[in-house]
Order: sequence, then C-alpha cells, then structure tokens
Amino acid sequence: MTKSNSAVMGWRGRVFAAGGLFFVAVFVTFIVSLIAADIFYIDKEAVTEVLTSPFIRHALWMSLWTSVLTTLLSLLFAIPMGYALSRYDFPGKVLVDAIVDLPIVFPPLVAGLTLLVFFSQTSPGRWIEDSLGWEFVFQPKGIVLCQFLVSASFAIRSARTAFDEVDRRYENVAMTLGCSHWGSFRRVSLPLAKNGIIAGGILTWARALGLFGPLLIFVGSFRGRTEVLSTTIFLETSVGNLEVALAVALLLVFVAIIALIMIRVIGHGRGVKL
Amino acid sequence: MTKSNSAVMGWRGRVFAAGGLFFVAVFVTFIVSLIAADIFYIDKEAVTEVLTSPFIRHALWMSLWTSVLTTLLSLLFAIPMGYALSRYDFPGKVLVDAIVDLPIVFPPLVAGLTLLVFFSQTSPGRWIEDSLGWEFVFQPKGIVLCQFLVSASFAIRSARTAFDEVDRRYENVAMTLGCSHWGSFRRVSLPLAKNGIIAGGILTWARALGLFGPLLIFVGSFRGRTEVLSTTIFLETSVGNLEVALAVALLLVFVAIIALIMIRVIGHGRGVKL
Amino acid sequence: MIRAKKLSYGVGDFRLRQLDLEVAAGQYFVLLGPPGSGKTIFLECLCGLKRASSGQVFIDDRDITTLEPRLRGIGYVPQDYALFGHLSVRENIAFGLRTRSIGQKEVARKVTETADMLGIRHLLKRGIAGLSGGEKQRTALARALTLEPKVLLLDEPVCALDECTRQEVCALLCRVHEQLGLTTIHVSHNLQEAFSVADRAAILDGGTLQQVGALGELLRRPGNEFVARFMRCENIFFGEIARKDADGMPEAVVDGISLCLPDSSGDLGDKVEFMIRPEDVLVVPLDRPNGDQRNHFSSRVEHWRDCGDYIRVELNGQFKLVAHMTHAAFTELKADNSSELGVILRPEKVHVLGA
Amino acid sequence: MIRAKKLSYGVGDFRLRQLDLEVAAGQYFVLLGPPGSGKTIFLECLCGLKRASSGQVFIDDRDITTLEPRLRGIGYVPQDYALFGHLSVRENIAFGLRTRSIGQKEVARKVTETADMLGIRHLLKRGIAGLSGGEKQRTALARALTLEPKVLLLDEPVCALDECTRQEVCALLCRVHEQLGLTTIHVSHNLQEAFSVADRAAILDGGTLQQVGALGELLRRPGNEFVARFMRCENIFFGEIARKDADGMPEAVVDGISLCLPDSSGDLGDKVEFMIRPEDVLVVPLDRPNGDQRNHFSSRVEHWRDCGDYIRVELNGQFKLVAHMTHAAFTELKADNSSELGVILRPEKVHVLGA
Repeated sequence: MTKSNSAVMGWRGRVFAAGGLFFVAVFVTFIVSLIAADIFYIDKEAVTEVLTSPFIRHALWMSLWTSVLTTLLSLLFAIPMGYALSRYDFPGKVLVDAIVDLPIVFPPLVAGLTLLVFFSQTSPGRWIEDSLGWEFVFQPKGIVLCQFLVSASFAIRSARTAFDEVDRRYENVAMTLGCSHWGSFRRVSLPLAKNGIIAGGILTWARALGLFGPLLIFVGSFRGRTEVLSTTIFLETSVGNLEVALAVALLLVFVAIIALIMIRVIGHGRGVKL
Repeated sequence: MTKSNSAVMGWRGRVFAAGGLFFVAVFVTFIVSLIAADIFYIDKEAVTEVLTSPFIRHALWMSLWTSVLTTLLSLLFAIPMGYALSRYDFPGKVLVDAIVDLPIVFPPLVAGLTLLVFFSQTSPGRWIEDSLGWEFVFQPKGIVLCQFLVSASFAIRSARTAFDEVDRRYENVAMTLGCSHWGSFRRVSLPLAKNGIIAGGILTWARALGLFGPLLIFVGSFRGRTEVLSTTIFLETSVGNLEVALAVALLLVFVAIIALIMIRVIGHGRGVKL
Repeated sequence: MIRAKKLSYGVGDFRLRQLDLEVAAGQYFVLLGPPGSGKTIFLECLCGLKRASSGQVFIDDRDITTLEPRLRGIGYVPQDYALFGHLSVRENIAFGLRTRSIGQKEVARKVTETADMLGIRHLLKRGIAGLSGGEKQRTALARALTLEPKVLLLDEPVCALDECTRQEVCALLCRVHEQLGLTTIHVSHNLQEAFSVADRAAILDGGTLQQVGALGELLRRPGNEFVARFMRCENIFFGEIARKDADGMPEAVVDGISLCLPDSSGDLGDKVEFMIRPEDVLVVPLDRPNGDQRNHFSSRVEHWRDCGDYIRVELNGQFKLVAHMTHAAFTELKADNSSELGVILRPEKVHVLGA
Repeated sequence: MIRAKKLSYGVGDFRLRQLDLEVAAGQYFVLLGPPGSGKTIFLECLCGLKRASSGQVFIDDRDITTLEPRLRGIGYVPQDYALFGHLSVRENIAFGLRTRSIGQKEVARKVTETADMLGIRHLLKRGIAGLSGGEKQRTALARALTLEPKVLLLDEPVCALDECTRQEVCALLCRVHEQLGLTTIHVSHNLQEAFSVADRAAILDGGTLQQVGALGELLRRPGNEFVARFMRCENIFFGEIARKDADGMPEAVVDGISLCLPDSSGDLGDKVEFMIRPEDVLVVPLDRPNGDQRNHFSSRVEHWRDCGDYIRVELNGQFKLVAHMTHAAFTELKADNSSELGVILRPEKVHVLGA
C-alpha cells in the first residue's frame, strides 16, 4: 500500500490535508508537553533518594521479577493457545475466542476484586490457599497471578494474530517434505511467527510492569512486601512526595519507551498490534 | 485463510493438537471459574443496596457521561488523525506514530501522576487552572481528561488500521469520478472504515469506563464528587464491603461483555484489533 | 503411477464428486479447469493435506489413503511456492533432507546436484525475499525434487510469472521431466500452457471430471459443450438428425439448414450437438467449384482480425462461424469485411459431442 | 485525443522516462508491457492520481497537467475494479453522477441506460460482494461510462477473469468502443488479449516506450529484440553483413552460415540483428527442388507439438529454428521427431531489427 498521497491537488485538497495534520499536531503537542512537564519538574535530590532508598530498590526488584515471570508464563500459554486458536476448529470456538479477549476490555480493578473474592470467599479458593498452602492474597505470588490475569490476553492475541499471518500453505509444504505436525510447527510456523509473538510478549511485559489498580485490591500496598513501582508512586503521591513519585514514574516511562521501540524494531515499524 | 486443519493425521499429530487445546482449556477454565466465583458469591441484598444507594447511582451516572464524552472526544481526534497517519507522509512521522502508541504501553498510573504534576506544579498548567478557570485537578472534568489521555490512543490506532485497510485505489477512483479529496474521504473511505472506527470507539469506551489508578491520583476518590464506578469498588473494598463492591463490579463486567460482543459483531467476528 | 479412486471431498458448498483418475508412471499430466473448479483441493487430497471424505488414493498400487503427508513420497509445489522466508535458498532446498537422518555432506551434495540441474546454484546463498518469480519457482521445484519423490504435483506453477518467464519455466519443466521421468500432475487453467508441456490432460469443472484424454482428443473430440468451449471452440451447433443421404450419412437440421454429419452420429430424430474447430473451417472463393458439394455454404465476412499466428475470421451466412486461416490463405482470398465467401464444413471434420 | 509529452515520474528505484505518446480521438489503443514495466503508473499520471515530476498531459490540445483528477474528464477502471463495497451496483454506477448537480430522475435514466448497454440491468439492486468477475468488470465499466468521459483508461481489465469470461469481456469492450467511439487506452501484459481488441499498441519496458505502432507492425517489424521476444518471436539471429550477392542483396554471416537479407538492411561490415516469424518459416520436404535457392537449408525436427491452432516444430540444422505450421501442411510432410527436412527463409520475410 503506497502511503504518499501524490495526486494532483487543488487548494481545497491542501486545506483538507492540513485539517487532518492539525489534529495530529494537537494530540502530539498534548503528549509531548506532559512529558516535558515531567522532565522539567524532576529534581536531582529526588532521583538520588529513589536510587538509594532500600524500599524503592526492593520495589524495583519486585516489579522486575514479577513482570518478567508473568511475561514468561503468558508466553507459555500464548504460544500453544495462539497456535491452537489459529489452526484448529472446535465446537464453542467463538466463545473461547471471546473469553480470551475478555481481560482486554475488562476493567483491571474488577480483575483484582474477582481474584480477591475467589481466594477469600469461595471454597475452591480457600482450599488452594489453606490446604495446598499456595497463598496469593496480600502475597508477592499474588502479584504475578494478578498481572497474568490482566495481561496474558495481550500475549495470546498477538500470538494468534502472528500465527494467522503464517499461511497454512507453509505448514502444508513442510508436511509433504517429511515434517510431522510438530515438526512443521517447530521448524516453520514458530520461526515465521516469532517476531509477532515477541512483540506481544513485550506488550504484556509493559502492561504487567505498569499494573496498579488490581494489585491495590488483591495484594494491598504494604511497604517493602507487596510494593512494586506503581505502588510506590501511589504511596509517595498520597503522602505528598510528588518529586519522589515522579522520579519513580520516569523510570517506568523510560521502560515503556524502550518497550515501544523494541516492538517497532521487531515488527518492522508496524507499531503495537493485537 | 482456511482454519480447519484437515490433513491426514497420525497419533502424534493428534497428541500435538491435544497439547495446544490443553492450554486453551486451562486458560478458559481459569477465567470462567473466576467469573463463576463472582456470580456465586453475589447476594441480592448487595444488589439492592447498589441500586438504591444515591452515591452509587451518582457514580454510575458519572462513569457513563465521562466515558461517553471521552469516547466522543477520542473519535473526534481519531478520525482525522487515523486518516492523516494512514494517508500522508510527513517528516518525523515515525516519531509521531510512536508518540501515539505511547499511552498504550504507558503505565496508566503514571499518566495520572503526569497530569497532576502538569496542572499543579508547572506554570502553563497553573495558568490554565487559575487564569482560564478550567479546573481539572480533583474535578469531574479531570476524569474526562485522564480517560482521554489513557484511552484515546486505542481509538486512534483502530482508526488508522481501519483506514490502512481501505485501499487507496477506492479513493483514486472516487477522485476520477468527480470527488474532491474531502468528497472521496466522506463518501468512500469513511464509510468503508466505519466498522473499524466504531470497534475502536467501543474499546476506548470500555477502557475509559474501567479506568481507576490514574483517577485515584489525579482526581482522588471523593465520595459523591469524583466518584466513578471503579472508585466505588475501591472505596467499598477498602471498608470491607466486598459484597457491594462485587455488585458494582458485575455491572462493569456486564458492560465489558456487551462491549466485547459489539466489537465482534461489528468486526464480523474478528475480535479486538488494534 | 498415482491413482484416485472415487475420491470425494466437500468444503462449504463445494464438492469433489467421486473422481477417478489414473496417471501412468512417468507421465506428464495436466489437470485443466477454470478457477474454482476444485483443482487445488484435488491435489491436496492426493498428498494428504486434506482428508478425503470417501474414496482412495494409490501410488504404484499401494493404498496411501490413510498415510500422513510426510510418508507419501509426493513432491508438492503449491501455487505461490510457499518458500520459507526465514531460510536461505540453500536451507529451503535442504529442508526436506534435514527431516531425515542424512549426513551433512550427503545433504550438501544433493542440494548442489538439484540446484545444478535447475540452474540455480548461484542463488544458494541468497535469501528468499530478493528472488524473481522464475527463481522462486525453481527454488520451490528444487525443494520438492531433493527428496526424490515418486510423484510430483505442481499447482499452477507458472501462473504468477510473466509471459516470457512462463515459457522458460515450461521448457524447464519439460526438460526436468525428460531427465527424471517423474510421474507429474501439473494443474493449470491456461490452455496454451497445457499445450506447451503435456500430452495427456483432464478437464475438471464444478468438482467433476469432464473428460480425460490426449490433448489432441480434448481439442478435436470434446465430450461435451463445456470441454469444447474450454478448448476455445466457438462453432457449436444444436440440431436434430432429420434424414440420411444417399450414402447413409446422417444429416442434421440447424435453423432450417441441412448439415452432413460424420457416420454413426446417431439415428433419425436424435437431438445432436456438434462442433467444428475454427482451423478446420475451409474458406474458399465464392465461385470456386467443389467436387464434393456437401456442407458447402455461402457466407459473408463480418469481421477479421490478425492474431499473429493466424487470421481470425468471423463469418455470417446461414449461421455464424469462426474460421482461423493462415496469412497466406487469407491473402489469397483477397477478402475484407463484408466480402462474400464460400465455406465448406467437411463432414469428417465435424464432431458430434458425446458421440 | 490524449497526449503525453515527455512525461516523467519516479518512485523508489523506478522511473518513467520522458514518455511521448499520442492516442488519436476515437482510437482503441493497447499499452503492452511485462509486469513492473510502469504501465499502471503511467495511467495514474495520465488521470492525475500521480503528479508527474516533469512533462505534460493534453486532452484535445488542452493542457491538463495541473488539473485535479476530478476535473479531467477521464474515465478510469483500475486493475481490481475497486468497486465500492458499501454501495449497491446501482449506487456504484450512479456514484459519479451524484457528485454533479444532476436531478434524481436524470441520474436514474443515465444509470439504466448505461446498465442496459452493458447488459447488467438485472444486477442493479444487488450488492458488490456476490458478483462474479465479469459482472464486477461490467459494473466498474458502467461506473466510469455514466460520466461520459472524453478518454477511457482500462488497467488490465480482464486480467483477473478466467479465459472464457475474458473473451466475453474483450468482445464487450470492442462493442462498447464501436458504439461510443471513446478514445481508449487498455493496459495489458497479454498479447492474445491485445490482438482481440486493438489495432494500435505501444510496448513499455523499464519505464521506457520500446515501440509504438500497429499490432501487425510490432509483430512483423519489431524495433528491437525486447519487442520481438515480447511478440513471441524465437527466431532471432545476430550476424554481420559480409557481402552483397549478384543482385546487390546483402548477405549476413551467422555462425559461419550465409543468410540473404532483404534490401537496405545495412552496409558491408554492419553488425545486424534479424528475425523471422515462426509462421513465415517455410518447411519443405528435403528433396523438394526450389526455383529460388536463397536461404534454403536442410534441417532436422528436434521436437514437435500440437498447439491446437498450429503445429510448433523445433528444427535444428545449421542453426536452431522454430516454425509454426498448419495441421494440413504438417501432415503432408509426414514428418516426425528426427525427420530431415528442408527450410526456406524467404529474404523478404526476414526483418532486420531496428532497420
């Protein structure tokens, strides 16, 4: 698809094009000025405080390992699920498809509440917590569960789209060339879908890292225990430490921008895609 | 693209297919059991309380008008921006593209904090609040601004994808048939991209409706003033009123499911798409 | 040898209906049919990529109906080649060999050998993205051939190529076939292409085989109207056998005109449908005497057009006719639009459809 | 009349280079060229959908280079028709009329009139989705024709259709052209298609016009090797004019063999490239005496193939030749593979490229 509109244009065409670009300019100015405000407002002391505070260092560490674990777990589900949803027809598939999409449109806060209700109020949930001894509520493990529930769907949808874009013919040919189903998956479909799956993983990671609302409800905001970076921002803001909160926020923004660039590079400039 | 894998399969192929479907089953069970837990735990009294409480009725009303306003505002930006990004090349377009994507990977909480910093700590922000008299911080207006910042990108990206999928040839033909640029946009591209734009609008609406973290920071959680449904869930949970919180949450879930179904119907079963 | 026996398959509204087809060992066979006639589905059933709903597939008399595609020993080149974009040309060609336990050296030797045969040795290190259509086609062919399949299935192998490359690749396919003697089924919707590679062909339409036979037979003795039209015969007539002449030759009446038909075209009163190839229509000067006066009519040139290899003349007298003539013959006639000419349809060149 | 004057356009690596082309009023013109030769870009430049980087476009001597597409009065049918999926057939056809201030009744009248001409009146209420390829093509044509354009540009109008529909649509295009007398440019990469609709044509390759002229001229008097090969001539030779014979006719030496060339082919010592059409190669029995002994060689049949309209014979004697013969002539020769035959290349049928 050619992008450059190169038709011969009268002045009315130019005005029309300018109108579209005007909105682009307004929106971009809006975003850029907000980021600029953040950057101007930040001060060195707060950054130093952030970097030296043991609580915040702990929160950073918590944020990192939970989000990475969530991403790996999501990919573990996303790859087989994406492939199965892309390739197989089974009864009730439309419903399954919708259920996979649900967490994307779901209010994240409700996801946290739902987990809380499940583990604290229902018998299977209590059985898992008490008899199996897998405690999630107000525990670091709960962070991963919460992040997984909210963000795994992004990985699954990306993987599904990536596999959809690999034409069945490739697998068919691989099969006539001596591959089993598994072989054609491993040697053809997976390598061809790889970039889309990785981009989905990065999106999942960015969401997991920035999650806040449901964590507040499901695991609480206990300093040094279930505190991740987003919790830190909330805690510092609520006691009026805007400078410190902002310093932490910029860390997250930085990570988000890195994630964005990686998605673009991997997707050959295609940007976020579900 | 054919979906049914109908090749002749040995037992190993069957095992492979079963493996993929196993993960699907686990994930679906996970989501379904959580929703089931919610449904079983809810009780009538709480629902009655929710429906009669003036605070919650007010929150519902706030949620509805803010999210609808945000959606309309987002579409106002999304249609010209999506068209401009899809059709025109201009210097720095890659950067603009990335900036539009930023709020999607951005931690929402940080968006709230950024707005707070901008309006309370920087001179242009204070000028808007004081001199222009447009108060956003801790005000209902702020809810719309916050929702717009976090969710407009979804509408913009959907619109852009929708316009990308309308081949330029349609516009070209329309122009040889006597249409100006504006005419070909209004009479051809817009109608053809309509469904994608509407699906993007619904996604934006669902996100705006479920937003919580950034609102907590930017407009606070004042009962009856800046309270939306997600704030209600937080407030009720924090005082231990799990039943009431859950009743409100189910309202949101119900809305989310409706949104999901509408996206699927409009997109001819394609599901969420950016 | 590959054989389909009462092979059926259904998807959506479309059905393959009990196809019976046998391609002898070492034969180059063309499967013709308009788009949507089920040619690709039939190939996919043969190589096991679609499970036939009933019927069987045999290779060399071995029933392979329930065998997985990877065990069938069929080389398959799909329509768009489906080259693996994440692998180089060399790795694409070696792909099949690597699924077997074959040593590195042996793999390298076989890849080079196949690449040499197809003239793509210089491409081995390249990626797929930059290849031209013809190079892609050769790579896909090499990938299928390295495994030394018993049968080769080609789905529209030259459809995506421009005319010049198309001729080149057709010639290559012929050469490879002569060299390896592989049983080959070549799917195509293009008649010219079929003539340039094969001797035997089948015509498929709406999931049903219309006719199987030598190309010349399909051309001159089509079994039904669809085949006749597919082979680009425009002179098709409907009539009824009204009488037999002195020699017992049947005569059909079409729009009130009597036409002599070849022997054994049917009995009195039979409805018949018959055709004559445009190149078999004899166009003569109006005044030319003719010893054998059967089927000699007068006619007028409605339109003529130089088609390169021949002149196409549309004639309209008692009925519409299209004739193909050589330039020499046409020049000799000194005809132009509206010229009055004689037309002779020699009975032995007339073919009754389905007879 | 539409005229391009030194029209240039560049996109990526590709360049249209100073194209000069004039299509006379009421002419049906075919623009031929392999895929990627710039045919579509040229059309888009003509109708203003691409802004030419230099050069001008005229319609009836009016310079329209800077005019917006909507004001040019050019009807354009793109390759995939680009029918508006959100509108019915009727609304598609009426689309252009609705951009003008024309009354409802007048619009309805014109739509019906155009639909009648193209035989799609029964489709007017249908949506686009269910139409067949031929119906889509007709709808797109009707949409362009309702505005009564001065020039009609058709980009590969029958490329997406199967062979039968293709013939039908070509016939329709001829009929419409006869009826309306519209100046038409028809872009195609298919020679057969060109022969079935037009008399004049141009050949484009790599953004440069190779030759413009009557189709018969392109066929028999190609200007360069590319044109000759595009017109499917395989008998192309390279040689040098070594001497002139008794009558002053030049003789070229190719691989040590002397060949008589037509008059005025060049001077002694000139390098020449020449060709003879396969249908002009005279194949005779080996022992047949020939009064005019010039360019009479002996040859052997390497391969022959029935191509329906003619027999294609590959000959190899002192040099390789391809001859096309009628069935009758071939039967008379009683030749088969490896038969020894005589070949006559009559000097007046030999064409020196670029002469």
